[in-house]
Amino acid sequence: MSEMWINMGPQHPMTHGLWNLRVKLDGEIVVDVDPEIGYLHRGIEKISEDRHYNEVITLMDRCCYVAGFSWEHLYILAAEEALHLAPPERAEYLRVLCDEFQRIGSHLMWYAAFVQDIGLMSPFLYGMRDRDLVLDLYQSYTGARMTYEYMRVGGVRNDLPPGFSAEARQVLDWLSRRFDEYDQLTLGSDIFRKRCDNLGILKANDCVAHGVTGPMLRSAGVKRDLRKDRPYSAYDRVEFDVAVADGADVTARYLVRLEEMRQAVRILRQVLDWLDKNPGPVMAEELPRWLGAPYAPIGREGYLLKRNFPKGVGFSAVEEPHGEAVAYVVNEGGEHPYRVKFRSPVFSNISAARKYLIGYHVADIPPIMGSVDICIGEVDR
Amino acid sequence: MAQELTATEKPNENPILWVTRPMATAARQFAKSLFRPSTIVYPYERLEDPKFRGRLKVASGKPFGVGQVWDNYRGVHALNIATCISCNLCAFSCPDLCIDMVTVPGGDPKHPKKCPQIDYGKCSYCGFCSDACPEGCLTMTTRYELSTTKRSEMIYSPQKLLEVFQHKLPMNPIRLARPANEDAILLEPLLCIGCNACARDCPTQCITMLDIPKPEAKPGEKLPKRIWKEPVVNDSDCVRCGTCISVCPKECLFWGTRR
Amino acid sequence: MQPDDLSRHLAPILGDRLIAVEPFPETAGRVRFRREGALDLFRAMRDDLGFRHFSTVAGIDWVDHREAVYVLWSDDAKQYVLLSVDLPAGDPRIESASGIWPSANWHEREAWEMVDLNFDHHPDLRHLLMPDGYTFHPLLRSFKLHEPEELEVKARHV
Amino acid sequence: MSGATLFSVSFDIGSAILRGIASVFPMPESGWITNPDVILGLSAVIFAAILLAASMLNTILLIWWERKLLGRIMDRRGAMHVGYAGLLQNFADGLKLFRKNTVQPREADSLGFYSGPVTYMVTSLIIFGILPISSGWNGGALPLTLLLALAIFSFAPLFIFVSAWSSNNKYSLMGGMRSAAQMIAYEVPILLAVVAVVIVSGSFDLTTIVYEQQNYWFWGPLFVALIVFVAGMLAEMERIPFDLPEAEAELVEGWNTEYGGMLFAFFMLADYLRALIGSILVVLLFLGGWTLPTWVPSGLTTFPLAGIFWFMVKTYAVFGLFVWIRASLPRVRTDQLLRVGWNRMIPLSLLAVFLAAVLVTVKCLPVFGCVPSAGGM
Amino acid sequence: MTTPAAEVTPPKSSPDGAFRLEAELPMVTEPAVPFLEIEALRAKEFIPAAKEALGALIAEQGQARVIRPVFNWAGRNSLFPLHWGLACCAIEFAAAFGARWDAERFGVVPRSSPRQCDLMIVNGTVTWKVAHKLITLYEQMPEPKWVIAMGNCATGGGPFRTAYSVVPGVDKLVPVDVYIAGCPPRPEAMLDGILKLEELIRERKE
Repeated sequence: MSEMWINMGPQHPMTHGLWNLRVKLDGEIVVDVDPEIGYLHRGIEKISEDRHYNEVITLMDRCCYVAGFSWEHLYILAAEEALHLAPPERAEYLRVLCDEFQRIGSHLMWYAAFVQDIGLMSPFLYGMRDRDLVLDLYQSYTGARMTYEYMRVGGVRNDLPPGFSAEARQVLDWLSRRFDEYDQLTLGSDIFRKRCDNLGILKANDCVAHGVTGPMLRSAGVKRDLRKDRPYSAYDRVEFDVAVADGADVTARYLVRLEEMRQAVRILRQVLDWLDKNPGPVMAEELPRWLGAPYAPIGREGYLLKRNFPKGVGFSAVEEPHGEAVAYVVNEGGEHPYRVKFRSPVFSNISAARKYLIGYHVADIPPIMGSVDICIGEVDR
Repeated sequence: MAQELTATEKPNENPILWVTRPMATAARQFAKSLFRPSTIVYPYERLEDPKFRGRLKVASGKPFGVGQVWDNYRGVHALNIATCISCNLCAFSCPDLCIDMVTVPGGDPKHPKKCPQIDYGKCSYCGFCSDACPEGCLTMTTRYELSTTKRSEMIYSPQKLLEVFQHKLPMNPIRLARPANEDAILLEPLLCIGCNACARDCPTQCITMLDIPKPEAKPGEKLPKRIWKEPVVNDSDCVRCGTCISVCPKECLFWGTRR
Repeated sequence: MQPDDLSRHLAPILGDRLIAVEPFPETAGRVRFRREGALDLFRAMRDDLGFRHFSTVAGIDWVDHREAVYVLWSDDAKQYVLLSVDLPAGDPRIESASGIWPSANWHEREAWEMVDLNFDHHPDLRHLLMPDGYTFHPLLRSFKLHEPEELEVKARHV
Repeated sequence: MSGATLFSVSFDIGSAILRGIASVFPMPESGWITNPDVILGLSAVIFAAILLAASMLNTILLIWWERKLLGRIMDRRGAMHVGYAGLLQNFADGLKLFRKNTVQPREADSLGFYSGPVTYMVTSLIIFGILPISSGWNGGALPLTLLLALAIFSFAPLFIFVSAWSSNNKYSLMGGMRSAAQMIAYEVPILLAVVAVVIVSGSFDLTTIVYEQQNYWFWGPLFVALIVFVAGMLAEMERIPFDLPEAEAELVEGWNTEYGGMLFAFFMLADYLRALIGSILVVLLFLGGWTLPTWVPSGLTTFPLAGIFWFMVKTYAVFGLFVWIRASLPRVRTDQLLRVGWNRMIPLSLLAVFLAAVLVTVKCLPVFGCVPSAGGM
Repeated sequence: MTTPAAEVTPPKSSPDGAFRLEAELPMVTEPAVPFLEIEALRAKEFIPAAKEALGALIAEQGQARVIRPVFNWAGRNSLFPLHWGLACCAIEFAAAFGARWDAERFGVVPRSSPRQCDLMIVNGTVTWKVAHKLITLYEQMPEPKWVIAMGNCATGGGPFRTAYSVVPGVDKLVPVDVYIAGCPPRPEAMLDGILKLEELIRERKE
């Protein structure tokens, strides 16, 4: 059979979202690929310009729907820098708590989707089941499972409910036992190793050149983690290791993500200890009136007097579960941000698809793309 | 830090038979879930039932739900029309513009009572409105089943929200404290014409019009044409809704810090 | 790495094409340059200063002119740096960075699509997020959003 | 071994019907009705109908069994709201698919598109006519039942490929090609493993093979052959880990991507028919068919239709093993599958044949017989 | 200065006793419904359906009227949704097929090929770029078919309805049978929508 182009997407079980991978096949071998995105472009950056600073948070949850907390955190850091505010320390710890729980939740979602790509059926259910426990924890203090609206400019919305810490610890114990079970189901099976070893190799040089970040980069042996290299919030006050592997293949990415979940459990235990000991305010004291969140009558109609508020530019970068996310917020003194720009890690990771897909079999596309951990919401924004 | 690189090496275990270990794990799970899988039989069992609340039971291998998951879940709003003061704050704070203030019976003809009508086809359940509600009359409940066959049934009028309130569902217990350095309504006296619009429309009736002395007209100077009254805002009653600012014809009220 | 280090290193290379290096919190600094020096600056950043990771390029429409902000990261210094260049609104052209950093390819496509920055010598400057044939540049300030036409539904219980 | 057989039952039904007709309409020229040939013909039809109904019922039950078992392994419940414990779920599925429109894609080859699923289904059904279920409960008592069954069983790739090619879809085509390659690759080891059984039992007749297992079931002495046979059957049945033709992750639904409605139901049914046949073959060749070991209490083997009961229990247990494998193993890749097929399975099956020959020559079979059985039911 | 921070204040007086603090709650034991009983819970629904069919047979003696309830029973109990994920709601869609909610209990099994589906759950924002693909997929599904608009984006554009690239409501593209509000709806809410659709199919008259 001669070479042929096939469209994998936008509706295809492999995509885990809404994008299109055009694949040129020679028999079963991939000769060329052309990823095509934009099917979920919702104009978040544009809508943000019409929204109040705190209202952008609702968009951030929906921007990356498996890592809402991380994107809230990203935006909040940039907005606070643009508005010259600083959160109290307890809020910083609470944000780290959110981030790390989100990392576990996102990686569990990834695990569930990834094992389905290589045909494992039951671990999908196990991953979703354990993820639901983490979501229950989110719900117990934010009030929602996926769209939290929890962080605010200048702090967080509310403190943890009583008894949260004990429950969170139970969930962490349960999860850390489950991680070993996951390993049994995947690494313990020879078929998995045969499928995933030496698959989708993207070496460190290519990773850096193509802007690939996150677990994909760390699986190539590059020890870059913004939580360590450029600590934000309370990350400089907790102990953890950066998970690195050196295979640069699908198995290595699997290992890195599993190790990150274990490290997240470790961080969370420290953070919970700190939160138990140090009660305090969770919202900054000196907030401008219209940022004093809950009671802010937001000047939709334009009759609120514009006040002279110092201009500023905010820049932040966080280590999202998928990789390095960057936000750039321009404050021109109004109630709305003048310009919001986000950098999504998966955006770059997909753009390098030509580097790690060509030469493999068509059956290898799902595991490789699964190991990239695609969240198309943040790619298209 | 004991280790620098944590996951450097792939565990290179040699499986005895290439299927045994995952199959053993699956069998273990099968044995656990044979008589009681972690499924919740939804229409008959509900997570918000008291029997699923309380402490987590993951230790027994039956993850069923965590603690007080449901008390602050953000579902459908409940509106207590009786205590609503028509301050518009919910509609202002809504990021999705899904709240309309509609007239409900009960107000006097001059000041019709307006209560929120919420379009659940637009609402993003962020809770900003219930956070903004100064009287606590608009809260979010744990009700989440909202499927309809008509788009129009998604718009909940105040009466329907009142029905939700009367069901007495668990409501979001988290109330946010008001910021201590909240701005107050300030007056630019030179612009004010004493028209009483702010006092008339204030939902909390915290504005009173006080008489001010009419100054003597100096020769050659014309006194401004106005009523010689001035609004005085009672800060402790004010909910900072901004209605007075919006109705002021002369734009003489503004936000500021009271010294 | 401090702004002074940056300017000390960049001034001989760029000359008057370097406007200033401003301090920027939590980064190595913010390099303002003229667009004629783009390629030299990029090359210097990557090869000499070790900023090998191209993070993103943000296009900002200031109505009278446009601004492109490049975000780079160095694994050695463990720092970000921002490169900012002003482009005239009538002719927002700048040299493409995708020859220096391959990852700039998609980011520049997006910037062209959204803010209408034209990248010279870009290998593949076509629509990325919007469908082909879309003629607007949505993130320009002149592009306004509006509420979709109201549904003809009314609440039943009013 | 006495009592009713399948054919005697259908013969009784047929003759009763005809005699009834003859007694109700006592016409002089109606003597042909009770002619033995007519009775025989009618009973053959009834026989076929019973077989069809039984195989269909079993297939549907098999799907239910798989769904429930998979559900439990996955820590959930599976279908449970339709009928008692979801027993009617698959009837609902079937009825719904029967009612749905069938869409033929433009530029699809209608002959292949429609004939593919039907022939796939029919060839799978034919095999049921020759499989013995209990002593006397089989259709054709041919001397070469085993060979015939395997021959018909291996028709399938042809029809799959025809229907895949006809539906004019790239995913279907790739799935069809994979299916053909994989089935052909695994035919050889399966046949060689069967040869081992044939060497030991000395017969191609399935009934004889079962009776040869009265003293010891073959799974002990022929363990290597069992492994090869089960692996090959997994590939033939296209189940995880060898479900490449339908690999959901990359080929949307494999070769039945373009099929909906009743044709899809045919594919689904035929798949599970083949799974049922595979399980039955494993039971017949290696697990002693309908016989039980002698040490079990005699009450367990003497109730009516005990043979069929135990046969079904074994079949469903073997299928449960397939489900267990499906729930816990990932899918292999095409080249790996073929490599395993040609490089591992064929040598392994040759080894099995060699071992069987050695065992027969040395006459040490009872030593390995794990379940001594005096048979006789 | 007093703290302006947000605080968790438990409700001062529970107006109706609906609030219960954690300490008062009973410990969760096993769910009360026994094992076999819970499996049989909805089996009872089949009996009315069968009765309905029989009653129609006796009353009407018309073939179509007899068969329709049976097929409606079959159709509503085996809804195969299209397996695709658009946006946030797709995650909750997946969670509904997870272990905790297990939509397969109702016979809902996602299929990847539109030819084998009879239910399209539009679980997320529909952009103009994907609109014609959505219509194609809808047209590829064989009759009878249904559409559920899951979540606010599919219902009316949700928070993104003002955006330049978003279709404000999937009902502008395909006919929608059931809307599920929520952002995103909980998995229970999705199941509730499917049950509502089953009620629709039960009264189907064609």
